[in-house]
Formats: sequence, structure tokens, C-alpha cells
Amino acid sequence: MLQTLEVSPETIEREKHYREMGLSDQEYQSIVGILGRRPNFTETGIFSVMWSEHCSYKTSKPLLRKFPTEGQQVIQGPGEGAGIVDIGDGQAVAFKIESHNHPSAVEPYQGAATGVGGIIRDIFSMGARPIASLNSLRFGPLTTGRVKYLFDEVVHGIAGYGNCVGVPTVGGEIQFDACYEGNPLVNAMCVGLIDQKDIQKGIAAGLGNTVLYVGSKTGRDGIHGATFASEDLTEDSESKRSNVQVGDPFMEKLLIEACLEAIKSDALVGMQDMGAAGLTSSASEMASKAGMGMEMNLDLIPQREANMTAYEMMLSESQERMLLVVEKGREHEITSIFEKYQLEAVAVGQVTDDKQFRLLHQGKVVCDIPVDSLAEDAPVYNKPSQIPAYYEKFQAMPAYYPKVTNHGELLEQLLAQPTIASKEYVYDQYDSMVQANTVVAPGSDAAVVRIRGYDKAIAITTDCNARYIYLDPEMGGKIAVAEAARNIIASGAKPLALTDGLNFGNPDKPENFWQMEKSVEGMAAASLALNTPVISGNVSLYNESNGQSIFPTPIVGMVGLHQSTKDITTSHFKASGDVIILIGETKPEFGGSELQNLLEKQYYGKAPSIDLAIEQKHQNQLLSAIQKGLVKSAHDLSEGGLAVALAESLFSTKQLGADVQLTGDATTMLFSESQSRFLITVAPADKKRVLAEIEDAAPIGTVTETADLKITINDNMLISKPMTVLESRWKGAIPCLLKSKA
Amino acid sequence: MKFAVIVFPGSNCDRDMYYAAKDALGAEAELVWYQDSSLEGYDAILLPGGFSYGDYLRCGAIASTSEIVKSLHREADRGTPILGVCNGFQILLESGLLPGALLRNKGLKFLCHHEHLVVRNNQTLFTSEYEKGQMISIPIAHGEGNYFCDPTTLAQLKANNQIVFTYQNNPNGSVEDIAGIVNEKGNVLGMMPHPERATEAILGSEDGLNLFKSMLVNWRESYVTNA
Amino acid sequence: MIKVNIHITLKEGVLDPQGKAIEGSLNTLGYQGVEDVRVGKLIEMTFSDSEQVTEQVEQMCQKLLANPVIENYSYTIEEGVVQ
Amino acid sequence: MIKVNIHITLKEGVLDPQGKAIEGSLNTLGYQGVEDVRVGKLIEMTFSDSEQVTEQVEQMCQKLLANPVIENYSYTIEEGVVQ
Ligand SMILES: Nc1ncnc2c1ncn2[C@@H]1O[C@H](COP(=O)(O)OP(=O)(O)O)[C@@H](O)[C@H]1O
Ligand SMILES: [Mg+2]
Repeated sequence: MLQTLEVSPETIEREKHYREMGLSDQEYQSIVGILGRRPNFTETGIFSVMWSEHCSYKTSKPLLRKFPTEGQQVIQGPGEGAGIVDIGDGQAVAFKIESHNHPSAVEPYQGAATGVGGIIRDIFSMGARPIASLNSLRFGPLTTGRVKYLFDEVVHGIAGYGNCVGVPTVGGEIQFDACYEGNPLVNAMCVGLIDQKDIQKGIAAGLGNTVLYVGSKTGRDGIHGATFASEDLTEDSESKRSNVQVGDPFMEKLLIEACLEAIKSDALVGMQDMGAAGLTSSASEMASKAGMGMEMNLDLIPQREANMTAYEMMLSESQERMLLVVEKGREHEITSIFEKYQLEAVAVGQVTDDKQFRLLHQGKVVCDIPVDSLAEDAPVYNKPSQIPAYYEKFQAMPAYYPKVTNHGELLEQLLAQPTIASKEYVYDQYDSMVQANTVVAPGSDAAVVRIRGYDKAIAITTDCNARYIYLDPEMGGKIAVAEAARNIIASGAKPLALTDGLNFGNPDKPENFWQMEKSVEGMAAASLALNTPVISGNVSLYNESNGQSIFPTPIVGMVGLHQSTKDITTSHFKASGDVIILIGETKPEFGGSELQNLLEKQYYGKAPSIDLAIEQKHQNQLLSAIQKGLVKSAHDLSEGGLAVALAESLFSTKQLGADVQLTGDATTMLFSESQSRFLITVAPADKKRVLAEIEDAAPIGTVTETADLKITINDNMLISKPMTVLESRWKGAIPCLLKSKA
Repeated sequence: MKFAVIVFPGSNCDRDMYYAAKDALGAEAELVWYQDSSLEGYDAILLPGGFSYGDYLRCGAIASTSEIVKSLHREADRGTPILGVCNGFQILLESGLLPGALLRNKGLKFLCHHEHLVVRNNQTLFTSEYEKGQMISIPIAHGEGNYFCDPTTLAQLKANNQIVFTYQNNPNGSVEDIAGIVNEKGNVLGMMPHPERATEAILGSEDGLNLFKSMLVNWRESYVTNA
Repeated sequence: MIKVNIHITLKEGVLDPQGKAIEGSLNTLGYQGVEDVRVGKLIEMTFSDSEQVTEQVEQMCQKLLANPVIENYSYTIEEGVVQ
Repeated sequence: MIKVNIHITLKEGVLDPQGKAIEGSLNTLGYQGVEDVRVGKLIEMTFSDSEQVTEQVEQMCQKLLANPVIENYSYTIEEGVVQ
């Protein structure tokens, strides 16, 4: 039989085993101070995960404090499983984004699948029914076999889980850059709908109340680096090795239905999913938030494998598990719901009033820790920050200006760049329509999901152009938030709030910390200016491979509200004869652009600039024009600039074309990535009114019956291409790269 | 008219089906949990899409062993209209209520988008409100919708006019572009595309609504003749 | 303890796109002589009780594990496996 | 003609939701003694060339057919099968 040789408290201290679990000498000493004794093996493990960056935000907390988190619309800000905003009529939406980068690098299918599952649990554990999923992905260039494999499997994993669990995957984004080659990013976002009266909190209130364990059995899954090198500790290291977490979307679907039935019962006191640090974080956080303690008997935990130790059970990240607190004596009312769905629901402990986190295993107390110390006494570090040399160099450079000879050919090439190319290959694999509420499926700007039974809808998007953030974190941070809001506006909705997925490299490098600091400051400024408070988020650090950090990639997930479904607008041109209008000023800004990537194969110089006051003005004026019914299509300008936006607005239309006349510098007008711009179409009769309502708006052409894109600059026809040619380049690019031999 | 929408563990288009019948069509509808094995008192039965039992083993296989399938057979014999969509179609095949099997899509990928279907047979109680040969736009969302049957069965399907819908541009490799078939008696329809997702203009197509309308119209007529 | 291994394979004449795809990849990777790749399922289980195992396995293959329209099955039964 | 049968199974300890669902269904159907149902893949192929078959099979399992993070593989090689 497997004999687990757990080292004694003395040995942990003497041989500094806590270091291998990720605790510093100082942190270990403060644990000894808190306990008034040396922690045993299990306790050391529990502290190490609760005080890890993932659970405690010890490095990022000082930064997160910079975010505005309040607003009239905010019902629940950061601090619970997900943030919640008001959408009127006594309803609300809960949403959050979460990263699963490292698991996806190791096992892309399961890593991505369990990322989707985890964020969905965060949403329904608040009592909300998940109504939409999105994902934000970053990969290296699609040129090596490994990257193609990662890409395909991540997409399969998201589809495999999301389709089965019955939550439509309505949007997302994918970018390709060399810095993600060894460390792809997989961030998943979920949005849930809830009646405000049903909002659940993850609390363990009420002395003597029962703690219920629900869902999958606990196995040795995902007990990651925190474990000791197993050879030293066990007879049989192979069987003790932590396993890859495997998702079971079928189980999750049953959990969703059962949990949403359970919240209707007032016998339920609190509910939380077991996410990172599994049983440890869910149990201790629930008790701590209620100002109570908790005692659990680990012998009662449903176990998938034989001879699991207390340490393994507490650190396991097996999927599809929930922890519930139920009024004593009324357990049956809740367990009978779970029985209907053939789910295990087992009483494993009770709420105590001594504020201790106490665990029993095989008749012994294996953990007895003041519960608040796990959540509240975690250290907070103010890491040193330093301006990177590259930034100063880039700022000092003259503005990058590309040399372009054939603008038409360049447009074709840009459309075939994987970051710009059609993502249909990906989203065709996602069930984007289940639940029958998807009004705008992937392929436009923000996704739109109507709220059944009401004349309203929500718009959802994820955005982050990390290239700008790399060149200039503060400016890029502002742009990321502004771009998300622009997508919401273009769909006809008013932005409400955002969730952020902060993906960065190693924060111990002062240059990386500086990037984090500045990008958060930029995001905070834009959130404030655009009245989109930050209501939830996630931090993922140490994203690097071979010592090379990823670009700072703080992904913005934003939700907006359509006050009427009549306002829902898409990016596609609607009818020939409509007037094409460009909103915003175009300057020669090519630093970090797709054009720079295409021509120079690297990024340098200055990021595009953004003026938040102008941004806000354009957004407000456009939204009000949309709400007045004056706008037939709206699209924000991003990678590839105006020429790409024009082409995108024509793809998937009923064979329309456009005739566009511009003046000024051709390369700038066509391809610059200047911010705060929109491309809209209006009926000829409304042109005057729209131009009066929106400042900085200029008519640039008309939608035509002939399906060609014709662009004249200073009376020179620079581009004249059949849409079929452009569309086949754009649509074919990703499938073609995947098929080509590595 | 009262519809039963059967909910299996893992069904996920059950509510969509329910709303199509209740809101879009304006009929009565109830969600029926698969363990409530009685199907008495319903005028038609809807088997929704989704992933019953996670699609584990084979799509629809585990669901087809449940008790309620016995009641389904009874209702089918009795002539009650039964519509199985997507996973519902898979369950009908696995239960032997319809002939053939569904294999993985030819391209091995899950596919979700609108497809054009051709109404091949408008003489069924599910399609009488369509024109013969009419082209309709209905979404598909499946990974295993590649209809397969042996040549004898195919000949029978053709001879009996059991092929109800075909794809205009076959997306999944189905034999003869088959998207939906009825049983010989004509009261059990199985199809991969989702008509319940195409019952409101705001969702991009209303072409699925006539399928539910046909059921309603034919029920009214049968009610009149029986009365 | 009895260990049963059930092999479920697609009938001849039933198209196997997965097998085809694997064959294609193998050929691309340079394994030229590989042909007729077919993918099936392998279901392993143990029986705690040793009564009528063959009958039971036969039945469960017919009732649930294999679909006779498209699949064949076969199995091996290892008696008295002790772990 | 050489026929190769490759068995790909999930590693011990790796969750097998499919196996669990099948086990549940078999138990409901009345097969009470059935336990530890695990589902794997069975890949059959033929080699037209008989050179270095074992090496090739070993390689293709490692490179393509099995995912070493969660799966184990084994195979049998039947020489000289004539159909
Ligand atoms: N970058 C961030 N910005 C704002 N809030 C954040 C951020 N990261 C985490 N939070 C919030 O902190 C709380 C704890 O987050 P986390 O530990 O990731 O949740 P969980 O335990 O559900 O995984 C959540 O309310 C989350 O929304
Ligand atoms: Mg959580």
C-alpha cells in the first residue's frame, strides 16, 4: 500500500521545505507567529496556496486598488465569485474573466475546457444562469506544428466543453504574436443573468449549519508545483503524481441546473465553487467572509482515488465541485435536489463560531488555523518598478512611417494576416446560438444576447491590443478599455462595466512590474472616463518561456446594455446607396500596427495616442444617433485601419460594394491605426442629421450594388478589387495556414 | 394543443424548444423530466437537442436506454406526433424509432451556422405548411450529424418518401444530403437542424416556425375529424 | 475480480473520417506504408461478481455498448485478475 | 501485409467522465457488479511494408496517436496477415 511520508513540522522548518511550496522564509515565520507553533505539512500547504499570487494577489493588490470599482450600475464589485451590474427590471448580469494559461500550455484541450468550466462555475455559484461565454486567446505565429496543435486543441477544448454545457460561445478574440509562442494565453469569460433577489453570496453563516460537498469526487488533479518533489517523499512517486485536470461538462450541466434550483430554497445559506486551491479556498473564504469558523471531516470527502492524504484533498483542483452551506436540519431539502440530478451531495462539516479552520482526518486534527489569517493576513508586496530601456528608446525614435508601393496588394496581405483574418474556422465550432437568445453571433463587433421577455439586450466583448501596451503600457491600457467600449457602442449598447484578465510576465523583474503598473493606471483612467467600473477580474503572472516575457496583455471583458432591441446594430453595410461616414481624425500612427508587423516583423516606436475626452465624445454622439434610429451599420476601426474596416463591413453582406473617396496621405488614410474612430453607414435621407449630431464625422463614400471595393485618394484610384477576391484571402487565411506543412 | 418537451440529463435545447412551442407558436408546452415516464395527455412530443449524458459512448445511446423511451414507443405506435431535433434525432435513431445512425461530421469538427434546407416532402404532419421544394434557412449545431444507413434502408426511405429535408450544401457528409427523415407511418420526424432556433425574426430566421405550425394545423384537423 | 476488454469497431462499409484523418497525418509525417486506419473504442471494466459474465457482456454490448447499425464488437474476459 | 492494433488508454488517476457515465448507465440497466469502466481508443492499421514496423508504431504513438500527458499506449503486431 502506498505510504505517504509527510515530513514533520521540524523538518519543514529545518530543511526549508516550505520554499518548494512557494513560501518565503519571511512568510513562513509569520505563519509560525500566527499559529504560535510550527505548521504541519497540511497546514503549510494550505497557507502556501492561500498566500499564492493566484489566491492572495499579494503582488497585484496595490495595483488593483487603482481601479474604479463603483458606479450607480454596480451591485457587486470585486470580492465575490463574479461582479454584478444592474440591467433594470429587477434583473442583473454577473460576469467575470479567468485565465487558464499554464494548464493550456501543458494539455491544451483539457486546459481550455477546464478554463471554460471554471468560469461558468464562478457565475452560477452567484445564483446566475450562464447565458454567454467568450474567450480571448493568444498564440505564437501559426507556422510551427506545435502552435497549430495548441491552437486547434484549445479551440476544440472550448467547443467541447461550452457546447456540451449549453452556454453559447458568442464571441472572443484571437491574436498571434511571437511572444506567445511558448506561453499561449487562454482567458475565458462568462456572463450570467440573475434576478436581483436571487443573488447568492459565498458565505458560511449560522453556527452549526451544515457544510455540503457537491459534485465530482476529489482526485489528485492539479496539485501543481506546490508539492514536494515526489521522489523524496513517497515509495511510489508515479501514482502520487498530480494529474492533469480533466473537465466533465456533462457533470457541470447537471450542477448548473441543480444549483440554480437550490438557490430558490431558503434552506441554502451560501454557495461557492471550488476553483483555484479547491476545497481550501472555497471553505476558508466562505467562513472568513461570514466571520465564522468551519470544521470538516476529510474522511467524508468523496474521493476518486485510494489513500489520499489531507494535503492532497485540500490542494486538489478536481473540477466540477461546489461547496454549499445549508441550514441545519434542512439538509434534505437541498440534497434531494441534487439526488434528482444524480449528483453526490455529502455533509462534510459544520459552521463553527471560533473562527478556526479545523480539519479532521482519520481521527486526528490535521489543520487548525485561524481562518482569517488565510484570507486576510497574506502579505502584500510593493515590488520595485523600473522603466525598461526599450521604452525610452522607442519614445525617442522618430515616428515609424511605412513605405508602401502597392496599396491594393497590401490590403490583401493585411486581410490574410491571421490576427485580422476571419475567425470563422474557430467560431463555426462553437455553438453560438443555444438558448435561442443570440441576436448578434460572432462575426460583428460585440456579441448581442437578448433578454427573453423584455425589449432589451446585452452586448459583450473582449479586447486587448497588447502591441500598443508593450510599446506604451499606459497609453495601451487606455486604448484597451476604450476599444472594448467602442465595440459595445458600435453594437448600439451603453457600456456598463468591465472585467479584466491581467496577463503579465514575471513581476519580480522591475521592468515587468512597471508595465503592470502603467497599464493598470491607463486602464483605470479610461474606466473612469468612460464610466465602466471594474467589477471583477483575474491576475495571471509569470507568463514567460525561455526567460522571455509575453507582451503585457491585460484583457478587457466588457458588458453593455441595449435599452431596446431596436438599437441593435451590426458592422455590416446594409444597402446600396447608403452613405459611408468616417468618425474621428486619422493621423499617421503606425507604431504597433498590423502593417508594422507585416512589413517589419517586429514592433517599435510609439503606440497610437488616445484622448479620452474625444473618445467619450465620439462614443456618446454615435450611441445617441444609433438610439435615434439614424445608423444602419457601425464598426470600430482597429487593426489594419480604415481599409480593413471597409472590407470587413462588406464581407458577408448580400454582395455589396463600396465606392470611397479620400484625401490626404494614402498610406495614413488607408492603414493608420489612429484611435477613437468609427465607420458607419446611414440612409441618404439621414446624412445631414447625422453629420449635425456627430462632430468629427465626414462622408467618405457610398455603398454600391457592384461588389467591388473602390478607393480613390486625391482623385487617384488606388484600390479596386472584387469583394470575392478580398473575401477569399480573408476567409482562407487561417485554414490555409493550418493545412500547410509545418 | 399541448406539447411535452422531454428533458434528459444533459439536454440543453429543452427551454429553446419549450419557448418555440409556447411563445413563438402560442401553444401549451411543458418540460417533462425523463424520469416522469408517463406521456399521457400530450398531443405531441418534442425531443430537444443538447448532449444527453454528455454524448458519452455515442450520442443519444445512454438516453435511449431510459424508461421513458418505452412510453415513446407506445406513443409512436399510437400515432402521436414526435419530433426529435439534433440530440433528439440521435435518440430516436438509437431507440430504433427511426432507421439509420449518425456518424461524426465528415470534417470531424462541430459546425454551427445557418444552412439551407430543401423541403423534399411537404405531405407530412410536420411540413404541410411548407411548399414542396421550398428552400429554408435553419441553423445547425452538431458534431455528429452525418446520417448513415445501409443501401436497403436508403432505398426504403426513398420509396416511402421518408426523406423530408435535405441540405442544399451538405455540411457533414450525410448520405443523399439527408437532414431529416420520418418513420413509415409519418408521425415521427428526426432532423439535425434546429427549427426551434429559427422561430423569431430577431434570431435571424423564422423559417422554422412553419414546422411547428404544421403540427398545430394537423392536430386541429385531426381533432375536427375525430370529433 | 474479472477484467473484461470490449473492442468496438466500425463495420466495413461505414466511413471512418477519423481514421482517414489519422492516416493522412501519418502519411504527411512520413509513414508511407500505413493503410486502412480505422478507429474504434476500447471499453475496459471489471466485474466484482463472476457469475454469467459472458452472458452479461454479450447483452450489454447488444443493448448499449455497440450500435449494430454501424458497429461490431468483440471482447476478452480475463478471469481471476488480482491487483 | 502486417496488421497493427494500437490500444490507447487513459492513465491511472486521470478522470474518465465517459467511463463514469457508461458505468452509471450499466448499473441502472441492472448490471450491478460492473466497476471501473474506462474508455480508450482502438486504432487498427495495416502496413504494406514490413520493415521496422515496431519502431514506426512506437514513434507514431509517441508523436501523434497518444497524448503522453494523459494517455498510455500499447500495441500488438500480427505479421503476415492475409485477407
Ligand atoms: N484584475 C482584477 N481586477 C479586479 N478584480 C479582480 C482582479 N483580479 C481578481 N479580482 C477579483 O478578486 C476576487 C477574487 O478573485 P479570484 O480569486 O480570481 O476568484 P475565484 O476565487 O473565484 O477564482 C474576485 O471578485 C475577482 O473579481
Ligand atoms: Mg470563484
